[in-house]
Amino acid sequence: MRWRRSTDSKMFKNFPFFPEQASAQAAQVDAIYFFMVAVTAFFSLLIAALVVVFAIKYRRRHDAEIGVAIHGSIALELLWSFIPLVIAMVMFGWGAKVFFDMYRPPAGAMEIFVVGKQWMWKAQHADGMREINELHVPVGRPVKLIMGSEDVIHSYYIPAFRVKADVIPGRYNSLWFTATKPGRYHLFCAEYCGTKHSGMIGWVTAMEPAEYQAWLGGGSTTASPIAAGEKLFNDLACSTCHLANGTGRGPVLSGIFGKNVELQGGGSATVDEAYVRESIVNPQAKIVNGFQPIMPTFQGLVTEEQILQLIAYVRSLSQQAAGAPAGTPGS
Amino acid sequence: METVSYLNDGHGLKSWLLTKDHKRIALLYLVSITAFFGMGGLFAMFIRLELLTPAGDLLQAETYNKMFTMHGVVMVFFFLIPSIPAVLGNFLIPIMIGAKDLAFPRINLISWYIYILGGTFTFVAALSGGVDTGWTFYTPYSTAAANSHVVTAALGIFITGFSSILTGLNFIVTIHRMRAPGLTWFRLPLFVWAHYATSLIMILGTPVIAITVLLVGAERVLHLGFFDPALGGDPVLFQHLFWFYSHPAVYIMILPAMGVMSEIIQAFSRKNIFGYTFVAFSSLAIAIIGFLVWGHHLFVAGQSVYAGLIFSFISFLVAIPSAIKVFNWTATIYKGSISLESPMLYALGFIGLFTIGGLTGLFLSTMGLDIHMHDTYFVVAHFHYIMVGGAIMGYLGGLHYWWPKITGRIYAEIPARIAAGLVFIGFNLTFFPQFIAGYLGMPRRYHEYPPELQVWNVMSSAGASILAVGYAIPLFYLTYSLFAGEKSGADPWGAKGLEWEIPSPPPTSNFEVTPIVTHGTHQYEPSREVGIA
Amino acid sequence: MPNGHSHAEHYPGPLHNPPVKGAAAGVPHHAGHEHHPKLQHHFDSMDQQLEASYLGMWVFLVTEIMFFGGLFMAYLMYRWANPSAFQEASAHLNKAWGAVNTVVLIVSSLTMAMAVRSAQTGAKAKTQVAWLVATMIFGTAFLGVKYVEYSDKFTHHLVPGPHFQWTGQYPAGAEIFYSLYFMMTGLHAVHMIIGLGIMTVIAVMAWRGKFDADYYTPVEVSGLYWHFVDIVWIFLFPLLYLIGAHYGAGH
Amino acid sequence: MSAHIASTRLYIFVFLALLVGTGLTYAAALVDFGYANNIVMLTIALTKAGLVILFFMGVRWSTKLTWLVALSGFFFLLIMFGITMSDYLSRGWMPGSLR
Repeated sequence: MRWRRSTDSKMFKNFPFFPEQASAQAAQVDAIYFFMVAVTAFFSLLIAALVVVFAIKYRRRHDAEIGVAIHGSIALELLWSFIPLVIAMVMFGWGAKVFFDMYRPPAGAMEIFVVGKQWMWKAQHADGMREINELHVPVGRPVKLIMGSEDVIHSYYIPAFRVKADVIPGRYNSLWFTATKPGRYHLFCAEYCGTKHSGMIGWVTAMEPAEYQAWLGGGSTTASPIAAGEKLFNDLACSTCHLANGTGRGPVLSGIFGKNVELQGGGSATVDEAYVRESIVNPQAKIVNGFQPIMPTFQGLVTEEQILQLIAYVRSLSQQAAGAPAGTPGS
Repeated sequence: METVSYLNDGHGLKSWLLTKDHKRIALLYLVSITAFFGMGGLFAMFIRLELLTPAGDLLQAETYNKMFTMHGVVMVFFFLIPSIPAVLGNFLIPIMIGAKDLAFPRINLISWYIYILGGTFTFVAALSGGVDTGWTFYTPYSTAAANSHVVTAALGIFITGFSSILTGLNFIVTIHRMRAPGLTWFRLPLFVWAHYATSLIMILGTPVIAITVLLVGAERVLHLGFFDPALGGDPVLFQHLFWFYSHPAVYIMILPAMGVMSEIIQAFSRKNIFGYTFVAFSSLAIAIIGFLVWGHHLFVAGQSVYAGLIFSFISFLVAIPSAIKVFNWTATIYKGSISLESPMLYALGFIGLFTIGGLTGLFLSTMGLDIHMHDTYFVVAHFHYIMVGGAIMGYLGGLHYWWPKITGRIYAEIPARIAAGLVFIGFNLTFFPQFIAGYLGMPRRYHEYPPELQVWNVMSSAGASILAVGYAIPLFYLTYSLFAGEKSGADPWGAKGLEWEIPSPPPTSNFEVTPIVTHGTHQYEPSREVGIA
Repeated sequence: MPNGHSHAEHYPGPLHNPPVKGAAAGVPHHAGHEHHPKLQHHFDSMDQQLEASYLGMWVFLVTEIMFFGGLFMAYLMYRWANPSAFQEASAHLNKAWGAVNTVVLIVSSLTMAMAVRSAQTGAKAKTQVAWLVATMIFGTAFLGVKYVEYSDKFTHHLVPGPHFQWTGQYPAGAEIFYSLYFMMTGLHAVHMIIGLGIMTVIAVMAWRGKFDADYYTPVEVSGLYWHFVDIVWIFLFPLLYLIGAHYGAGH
Repeated sequence: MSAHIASTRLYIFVFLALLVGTGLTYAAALVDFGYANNIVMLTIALTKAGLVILFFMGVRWSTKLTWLVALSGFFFLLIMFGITMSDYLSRGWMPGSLR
């Protein structure tokens, strides 16, 4: 939108009408918004005008006056059922398409782990860089957030990107976006989560890719999630059963991420983030066929962040096998 | 000697507190919901004062959270849901169908006591420190994290639910079994149709919220695992169960108001409703389809995108019967004999506000758009356009329209028109800016907010003060009319319907003889030979 | 159809008279009817009164369906999510006690039906009371069995909460199962207790000879409630007790 | 409502049918039909509930309205079950997305 206000314009600084468009999705969302605003304005004004005109034109002239006997019209009823229906279906289809686009992450999106807890947002980048209540992302590159919560439901919301997803304890949720405009944008928690809900906010900084690389290099980097996960894998003695050569008491983990496994008692499960998480905290729930239910639960022994690191490691085992190191920055 | 009416047939507190007369019970409700409206309004005032500035400088964060929670709980469960059905519906349904009372007068009184008992629990919860979960009681916050009086408040809601169930049950049985001879379904006033549809939701939906808050209580107190992931539960299941009731509950609030609108618009246009059967069936359609759309509250809550698709689709369908109503009301005014007395001002205001409220609901049913708007002030503005711009305008319009029937007195018209105007202006100034703040990304339930959003919040708070004045004025002139109002005849408006054929205020048994109905109750034209335009 | 027309049957007069509308004309109340002492003032006839009560109870039962429905919804979802855990947990319930209680409730439903029938046929007060008391005895027996089962769960630490202990494979799923078990059977038991209270009142009324072939509405509508509670159990029994019957087979 | 008075024999017959149903469902549970156990179990339970509703509760001889009311309860129950489960069953269908 070329006519849209410039962010620097002094006059509108404190009188904003419209949020910044800073992601590839934002324009799509705003297009529906403008369409619907137009429809709403049209029908509201139409009804208001008719009501006002009728109320004046047919005002009561004398006390005993009664209205003209009109009981209805099937044709009109059908007309004003059909036209709204058509408009509604356009809105439905358009909205659904945008929604699906916004929830189907492109392959090769850069992944960042996010953990919400009362009342802060923790993020960890693929190379191990961590930040709290901040998120730095490169411009022009799809970024996928894999999000979990340590306590109650939160919701990760970046208005300038028009994205939002609830962050739910006990499972993962994701959202993705491609930032298009460098800048600093609000980050909000949108799901009420307790006393300092309105303090669970921060900033998302979109940077040129080169700056982003510099930023990654500049901070005090801890071990990457994959490396941290590998260390945990050994420290927690997962490696004593999940042997790589197939002779262990647990299933071989390399090459299984994203695949289907046969379960004991019938059925199958896709090995994804949710399944790996469940297997760590509630290992008896879905046993792979041919194995004994002997794995103890690690619930309470590992934090949400550590589970995410373990998942990153397990996933990396499959990516090495496939020879496609996706999900690392700069690839 | 004064004529005997339900008002002077028995004196003293006991004759009121033990009455089985539906008209007196309606007045018991009128007094109690007005008290709760005042209470909810007070909480709203604190919210709007706090939000005058971006910083959280008036209230502690926790106090603020309790304010919006109590505002929601009180307004939803103790004002909006009982408002029109329990006051106007209770008073008018038996009269409109030519019956002497509801089918179960004793249950009717019991349901008022249940309402008061539930209200007491909620009141105690508020006084003893409040509850801070939001009126939605989302788990696991409400069961595992919140450190406030969740159980007391939940119990209040659980108990009050039975009041709503019993009222709905009474209406359904009454409408089926107590109609006067000849009063067939398609001769029923649209107000009765609307209440029939409302009652369906009350009996089908309310039990589900009852069991849901019971499970929340059991999880919180007994640590039974239902919704908390730490206990193996799924918090999204709570949201399904909660909205299975709480979305249709919005229709409990708006359908009776739509019924009131149909009555007022006919009366002040002196004209039959345009498309009676469409208006009547659209009430039923809204009630039934309304049960299939709850998942549009869960688009970003981790619900499957495919389930979201179904919910979005059906949400668009439920908009059609609402659109039909709006168009039919507008067409009813066409070539009417329009008189802009205060009830009609509320009615015309309702049409405008409900149109905006309904259309902005479509924004939120649009999946791609809802990602951005979910849980922002856009949602807050939308549902206030429905609940305040719709339901409360309907309630006030109805109260003014039937006030002469209820009390036998005429209120002062000039202040009534001023109040109606102030409510309309104040309402729009309060809530329209919230649409803009919402699209800018201001999340709801925020105690502090980014400074650039202040201008919209100041407007909103300013509007709220006008709205408060608009709501306060009727208290004075309506009360004044009780003592000094001119006596109204049986039919001060020249309106049609069985209720206008009996004296004002009505005698205790409503009708001396059971009326026999031979044509629609709202026949305005002198001749019955009318064609279809 | 029970709509406005059905009233016409009670007003043979007006339909043949010139039609009039409004309060100005009409029929005096109860025209052509003897006043039954049990007829409340706002009803026109005993039939209308009975129909209203009967419909009222059915509508109430619909709310009960939805009330238990929320719990069944939770059961359905968690069973789908934890199929093996539910089987394992269910295997620890006593199938025999469940079956005995099912039979006990079915018998009580039969005696309840007979109680209504004895009122409908105008049987002696003693006969009516006998059937009602039989119903109450079986109802109490049901609660007695429930008490035995509950105490067993307490001693074996099968009550969810801090003291819950599970030695099987699926502690998390089992805890959800037992949460649902206690909530469902507990609410069902509360309904039984309310039912026993209602039956006591009805039995006293029957003893005083209140019911005859012309007036038996209270017996009939409380019977509906009793049968409904029975139906809930008909579903609870297999869903809670029987799904684990062959757990472990084939594993 | 014209009260229909059922015969004692009918009640006894229904009672016996219910006992048989209970026995059947118990016996069927002991046999491992795999997934079909659920179907057998629910079919028997629905039949038993149907018998109680039709005869003990007298819906068999009631007005259409009573039928409608009774069925509407189950209808809305199915709506709640069906649509809620449609969410759970279709989670994870979208590749790459976590829902």
